[in-house]
Amino acid sequence: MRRTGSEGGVPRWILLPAAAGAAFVLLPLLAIVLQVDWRAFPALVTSEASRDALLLSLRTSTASTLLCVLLGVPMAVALARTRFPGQSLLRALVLLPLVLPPVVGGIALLYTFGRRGLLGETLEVVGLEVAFSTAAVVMAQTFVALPFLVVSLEGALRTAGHRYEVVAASLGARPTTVFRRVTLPLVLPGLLSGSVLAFARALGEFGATITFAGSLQGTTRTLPLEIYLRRETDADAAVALSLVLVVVAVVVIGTAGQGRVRR
Amino acid sequence: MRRTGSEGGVPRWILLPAAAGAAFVLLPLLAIVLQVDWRAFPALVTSEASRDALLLSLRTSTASTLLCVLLGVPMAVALARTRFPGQSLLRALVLLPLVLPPVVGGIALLYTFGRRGLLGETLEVVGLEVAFSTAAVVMAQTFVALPFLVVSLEGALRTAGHRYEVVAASLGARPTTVFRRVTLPLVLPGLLSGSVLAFARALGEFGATITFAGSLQGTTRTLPLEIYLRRETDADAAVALSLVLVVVAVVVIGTAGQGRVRR
Amino acid sequence: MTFELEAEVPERGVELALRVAPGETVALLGPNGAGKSTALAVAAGLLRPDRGRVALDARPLTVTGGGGQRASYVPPHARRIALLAQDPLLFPHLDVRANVEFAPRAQGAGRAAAREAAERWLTTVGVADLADRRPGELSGGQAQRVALARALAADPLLLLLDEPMAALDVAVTPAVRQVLRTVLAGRSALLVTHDVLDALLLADRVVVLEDGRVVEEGPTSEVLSRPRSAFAARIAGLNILTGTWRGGRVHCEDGSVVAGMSSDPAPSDGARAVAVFSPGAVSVYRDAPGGSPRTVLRAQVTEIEPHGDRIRIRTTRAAADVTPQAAAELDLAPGAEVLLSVKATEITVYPA
Amino acid sequence: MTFELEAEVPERGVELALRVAPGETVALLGPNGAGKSTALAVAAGLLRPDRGRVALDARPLTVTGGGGQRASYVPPHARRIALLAQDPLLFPHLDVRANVEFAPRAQGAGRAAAREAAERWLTTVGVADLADRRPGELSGGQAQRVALARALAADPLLLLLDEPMAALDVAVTPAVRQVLRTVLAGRSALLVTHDVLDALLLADRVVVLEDGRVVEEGPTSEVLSRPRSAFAARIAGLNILTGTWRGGRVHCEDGSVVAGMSSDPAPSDGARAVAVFSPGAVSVYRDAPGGSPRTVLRAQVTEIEPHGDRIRIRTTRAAADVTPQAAAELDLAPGAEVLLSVKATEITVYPA
Amino acid sequence: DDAGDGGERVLTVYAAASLTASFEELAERFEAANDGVSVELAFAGSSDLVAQITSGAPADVFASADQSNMDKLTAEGLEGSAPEVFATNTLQIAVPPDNPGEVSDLADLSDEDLAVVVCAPEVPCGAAALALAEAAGTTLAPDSEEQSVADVLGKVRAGEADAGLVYVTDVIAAAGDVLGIDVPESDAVVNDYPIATLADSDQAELAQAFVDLVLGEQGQAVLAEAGFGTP
Ligand SMILES: Nc1ncnc2c1ncn2[C@@H]1O[C@H](COP(=O)(O)OP(=O)(O)OP(=O)(O)O)[C@@H](O)[C@H]1O
Ligand SMILES: Nc1ncnc2c1ncn2[C@@H]1O[C@H](COP(=O)(O)OP(=O)(O)OP(=O)(O)O)[C@@H](O)[C@H]1O
Ligand SMILES: [Mg+2]
Ligand SMILES: [Mg+2]
Repeated sequence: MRRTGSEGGVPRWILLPAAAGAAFVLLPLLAIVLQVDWRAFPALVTSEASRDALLLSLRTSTASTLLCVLLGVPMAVALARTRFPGQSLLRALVLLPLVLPPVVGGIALLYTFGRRGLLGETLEVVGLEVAFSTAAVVMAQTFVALPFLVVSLEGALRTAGHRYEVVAASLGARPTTVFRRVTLPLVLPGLLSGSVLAFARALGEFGATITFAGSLQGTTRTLPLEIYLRRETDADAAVALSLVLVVVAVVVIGTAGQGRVRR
Repeated sequence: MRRTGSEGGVPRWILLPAAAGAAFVLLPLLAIVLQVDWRAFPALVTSEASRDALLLSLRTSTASTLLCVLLGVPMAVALARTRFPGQSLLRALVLLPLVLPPVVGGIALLYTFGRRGLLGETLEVVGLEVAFSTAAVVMAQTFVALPFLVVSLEGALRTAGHRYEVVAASLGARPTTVFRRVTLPLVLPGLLSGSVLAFARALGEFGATITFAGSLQGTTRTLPLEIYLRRETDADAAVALSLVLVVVAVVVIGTAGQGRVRR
Repeated sequence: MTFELEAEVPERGVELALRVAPGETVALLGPNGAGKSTALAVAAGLLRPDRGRVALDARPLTVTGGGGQRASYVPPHARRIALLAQDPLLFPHLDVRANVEFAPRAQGAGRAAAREAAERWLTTVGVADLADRRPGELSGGQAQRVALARALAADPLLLLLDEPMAALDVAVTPAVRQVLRTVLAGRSALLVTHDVLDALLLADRVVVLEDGRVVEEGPTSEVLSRPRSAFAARIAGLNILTGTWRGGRVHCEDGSVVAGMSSDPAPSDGARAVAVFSPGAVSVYRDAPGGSPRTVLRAQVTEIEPHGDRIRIRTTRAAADVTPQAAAELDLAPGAEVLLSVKATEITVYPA
Repeated sequence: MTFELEAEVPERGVELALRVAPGETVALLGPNGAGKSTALAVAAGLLRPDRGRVALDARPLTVTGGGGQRASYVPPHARRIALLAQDPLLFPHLDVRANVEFAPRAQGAGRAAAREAAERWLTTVGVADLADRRPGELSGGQAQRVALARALAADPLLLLLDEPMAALDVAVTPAVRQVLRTVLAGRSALLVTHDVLDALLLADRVVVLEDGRVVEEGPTSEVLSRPRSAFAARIAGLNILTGTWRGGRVHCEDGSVVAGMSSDPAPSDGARAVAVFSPGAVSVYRDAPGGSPRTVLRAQVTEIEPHGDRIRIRTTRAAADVTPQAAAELDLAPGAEVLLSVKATEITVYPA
Repeated sequence: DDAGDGGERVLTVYAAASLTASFEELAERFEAANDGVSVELAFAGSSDLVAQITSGAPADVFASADQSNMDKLTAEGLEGSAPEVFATNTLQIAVPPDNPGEVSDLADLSDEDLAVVVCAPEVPCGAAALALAEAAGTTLAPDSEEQSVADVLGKVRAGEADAGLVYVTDVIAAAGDVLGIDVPESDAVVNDYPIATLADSDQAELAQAFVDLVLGEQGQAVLAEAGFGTP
């Protein structure tokens, strides 16, 4: 038994611009793949620097995605489900890292968490020094990726509405229970795609990282930094490394997509 | 008369991480504002180069957001509302520009639409030379921003479900009518936030632009490129210009937010 | 456990006061849009009235400020009031069993206890075999039954039921009604229904709403046998005419005069009075009847429908039950002009 | 315009065939989950059966392949079949008027014509004053009326109505039923309902579904006066006992023997037969009655409810209508053991 | 090239980002001297510029910040005139104005406890830093190997780093935000800036005129003011 609303529901002509859009994205990817020097590829990709960079990227992106979820979910819920004066200004401000050129974001982070930044001394007293550490990479990635999660989750929360939350409350569930058992499961697709966006953004992050965290192999030099550096001497190597990033991304997005379809 | 589900519905403790997240984003912004040399600010911001860059940025970002909507809405609909073999692979591929370091994206675009690229000769025959023109800026921005629109819109489409579309079809509405009168209005919040994301991403785009379009004042040097350039010589100027970008962004996001709330 | 509610929601044209005594079941009757669901929403704390007060025993639940009162508001989950809304709204991400387990679990019951409660309530409403389904895979009636089980499993102090049986089939309705009777017996409840049988069987008292106002309330049997409002008469299947009591008769607005047996106490002269009579007491004529003086009303037929072994003729003034033969002889069709006559002995008149 | 439907949807346990003659209204009756909404969804093209065929006149709408047939599928919008589903699903972003205008506009009507049609249908269902509201601001019954108006405005060849009056109040139900009678008169329609009155007043023929299968069909009055299925008997308010016809009596599974007047043609010996009798013909005793030989059934009281001026006693075997006095004397309560006796002359027996 | 309207001739100059200030001034002078000519300047990292020119970017002149990127261009045969070195640059230690690390010479940069940043060996300034350390007989202990000089300078300016190795011109451009400490061995590691016209230019004469301006007296004066050495 199949429902329709699949083929039946979509106007045919829509497939034309959809295909054009897909081609616009896919052709450059194809062009890159065609450009890769496959003989040199294995050596390039398995070099120590590349492996360090890839592992660091995966570790930091995962950490910052987690941080994004921990901070971003509450932010999205607060934005979508409460009302307070100045809310739309706050929303706009919170989304700012979206537009801030990443390098400027890095400068801002330096001014804030750097040794001489707003909080630098406070942090130093506590014994925390983030400068040139992996923690700084995670912070930079979180800073740029957080708004992605917040925006997509807030949209999902608004689309889902809060009728089910109301029902749950009337059944005696405390707000925390409602949040855990109703709100979160209901917006799971939105949370998933938001997390994918955040992970992707963190994985590709360059400007804020180099500005705030620096670039030292194994500590702060993530894959994008490695790619940029390689590019100075060997554009083909950079392209080959990019391909690695692409494959990682396809795996991540594909997995998340699976999860979404299963629901 | 007020509904609850506003204050009533959200667990109190959630405001704590939400505030922490907001602080994490807002403090660096504050740090930047504190850093701006307000005396030099007017001169900096109104210089010809700055104005050119700002105008170019606004023009190209608007154009590429439009392109994203034209291509991305059909793509999101096709991904969310049809089923075909290889769909999740296609989704993952289409979302790739999300993770591709922008410079690599720019290289890919050069490999495709550049003079020596895949389509370069074809385009040249038609008399089109896109690389290093304003059109190239728009293409670079569209390439990186498109997935943002697609992801958030697809999420919204899935969350909204297609029950209303089914009803509309059973009332005799052709797919195109359903699309225009039901699907689009229903996911308007998702489309709006997707467009904001796309616009923001286009506005902040740097790497792909400098690689594929170059950096020529008035033609291809957008505000982020201008900021980057200024940073080489005068970091304060870069920060001041960033502030302009931030203000533009606040206005755009704020306006879109208004539109969403009104609904 | 006395429940009291006073609420003004001008946006919806609602302004009413209700009271549910300990252990009492009150039926809320009224036309579509009368404000029944609104009243339940205010009771459950899902809607804050502009002005009003909701209290369970001495415990204030919703108090809008003003008039010397301190404003206060107990959130829905802390009220121990469960609402079965008009729309089942089963949680789409949970299966049927988990939906019913939700309330016990939320209230701190253990896994086993919650499962046991779910099993029991699902069996009670007759859908135990659907426990593993997702809500999206249920029929309309099945979903409503699950929603009912879910609300019952919440074991509240006050139960609010909004048309709990609207989508149930005739085969299961009596059984579910029986279940509700047991469940509601020891419990305070507010029940919205469009079915007179629900009111009769389940409610101790009925409150009739019209246009957001309480137009009538009282013990079920009394309201349904001696309705004062048009809607109560309609739901009780009785005819009602309102007018002024003058010279031992009811003078209606349209000039017709109704003679009837006045109740004890009789209405005072010049006061508003209602005349109530059953459709079975009405005779229908095409031409003016002779004989003993009766109340005669001029009316137009609006609907004709079977009613048990008789035919119910609805007209612009009153309904009449006639035999199929009579209906055939009179050759009645919607739009036909008829005269309705009722013997004075069949009409009860009492103060409005 | 003959409508034919044959469908197997194993996932929902549905396998049925239906036919609607030109201009005919067919009522689909059956318990919750019987497959009524599923049948409508297949007809509207919202659900593709695993195997089946849907056709309007000679025009195939859904044909699953196999058996020499070419698979084909006409999308919902091109079928000229309108569906009023069980859930109103008004477009939340359009106001009430725009919701009703939707179908005319989608079918190419001009702005003015669509508005005129919307005005007309909204007036017909009695919610013209709500035209400017958003669906979120309607009560349950109001939303259902708007959904009805929206479906009617689609002016289809075949109209599918899924419980169109479930949430309506008693004051408006007769009027809406009247409207439907007019609307359905010249049109083919499939009507799902749980109300026997709808079937009686609106349908030419009824089809009874149980567990996804057609268990009975025929002209309305025939099915409701001589039901062969338990559900049809239940909805008609009649008692039904099934068994084997042997020696001029019906032998039920539980050993009881029912004597009755056999219909013409009588069932053949050894064949399945049904005995049908009205609750009014049943007498209730606590101890075995003496007197002329009668059918006596041993049963347990399950529910007691008022029924007009009598009391309906539902038992495990059959329902009985007794006077309030008799009920009081018998001191009946759910769970009580009783004996039911029915005079043979009151029982009609016919082949199952 | 059609970037200019109204019959104006447009000369497009691709120059390394570190030349921004100097070339903006030279462009103005060139426009003043040549009626009806406007100079479009495109600044970016030298390698970016080479990649663009290779991909068909419409440039007339290319000024690189190092020899190797110019070599990439000549390898493709895209140069119009033979590249000529027009400026040199040497390294300096940059420290925050209050010099918190009390850095005085190159040897201090091998102190593990100091936050030291240099360019990565892959980029020209990093290669130069490496060579400088070798010449001075020390090993640097960097906390970060940055992508570009601007990144190094940014960290020092923000006080995040105690010291960094940058070009003299960068310290001058930072105008007091950082303090420059001369390294005696720096003369051993001189970075050359070559310039050339491009083969694809359709106004070779004008391009050559600009190159001549840069190589000439005026050009050298402007460059010297920015801290560049003369070849
Ligand atoms: N969210 C809302 N906003 C504004 N008005 C509303 C809203 N919901 C309902 N109304 C209006 O308030 C009035 C009372 O609605 P309510 O839902 O309480 O009626 P009801 O008695 O439950 O009717 P029904 O029998 O149809 O369910 C109606 O006129 C309705 O149109
Ligand atoms: N989406 C679905 N997926 C799987 N099974 C379903 C789905 N929808 C309904 N069913 C099942 O199919 C059967 C028929 O359902 P259907 O909705 O047709 O019943 P119905 O006769 O309309 O009942 P009701 O009177 O309760 O509306 C039921 O057993 C139901 O649980
Ligand atoms: Mg209601
Ligand atoms: Mg159904």
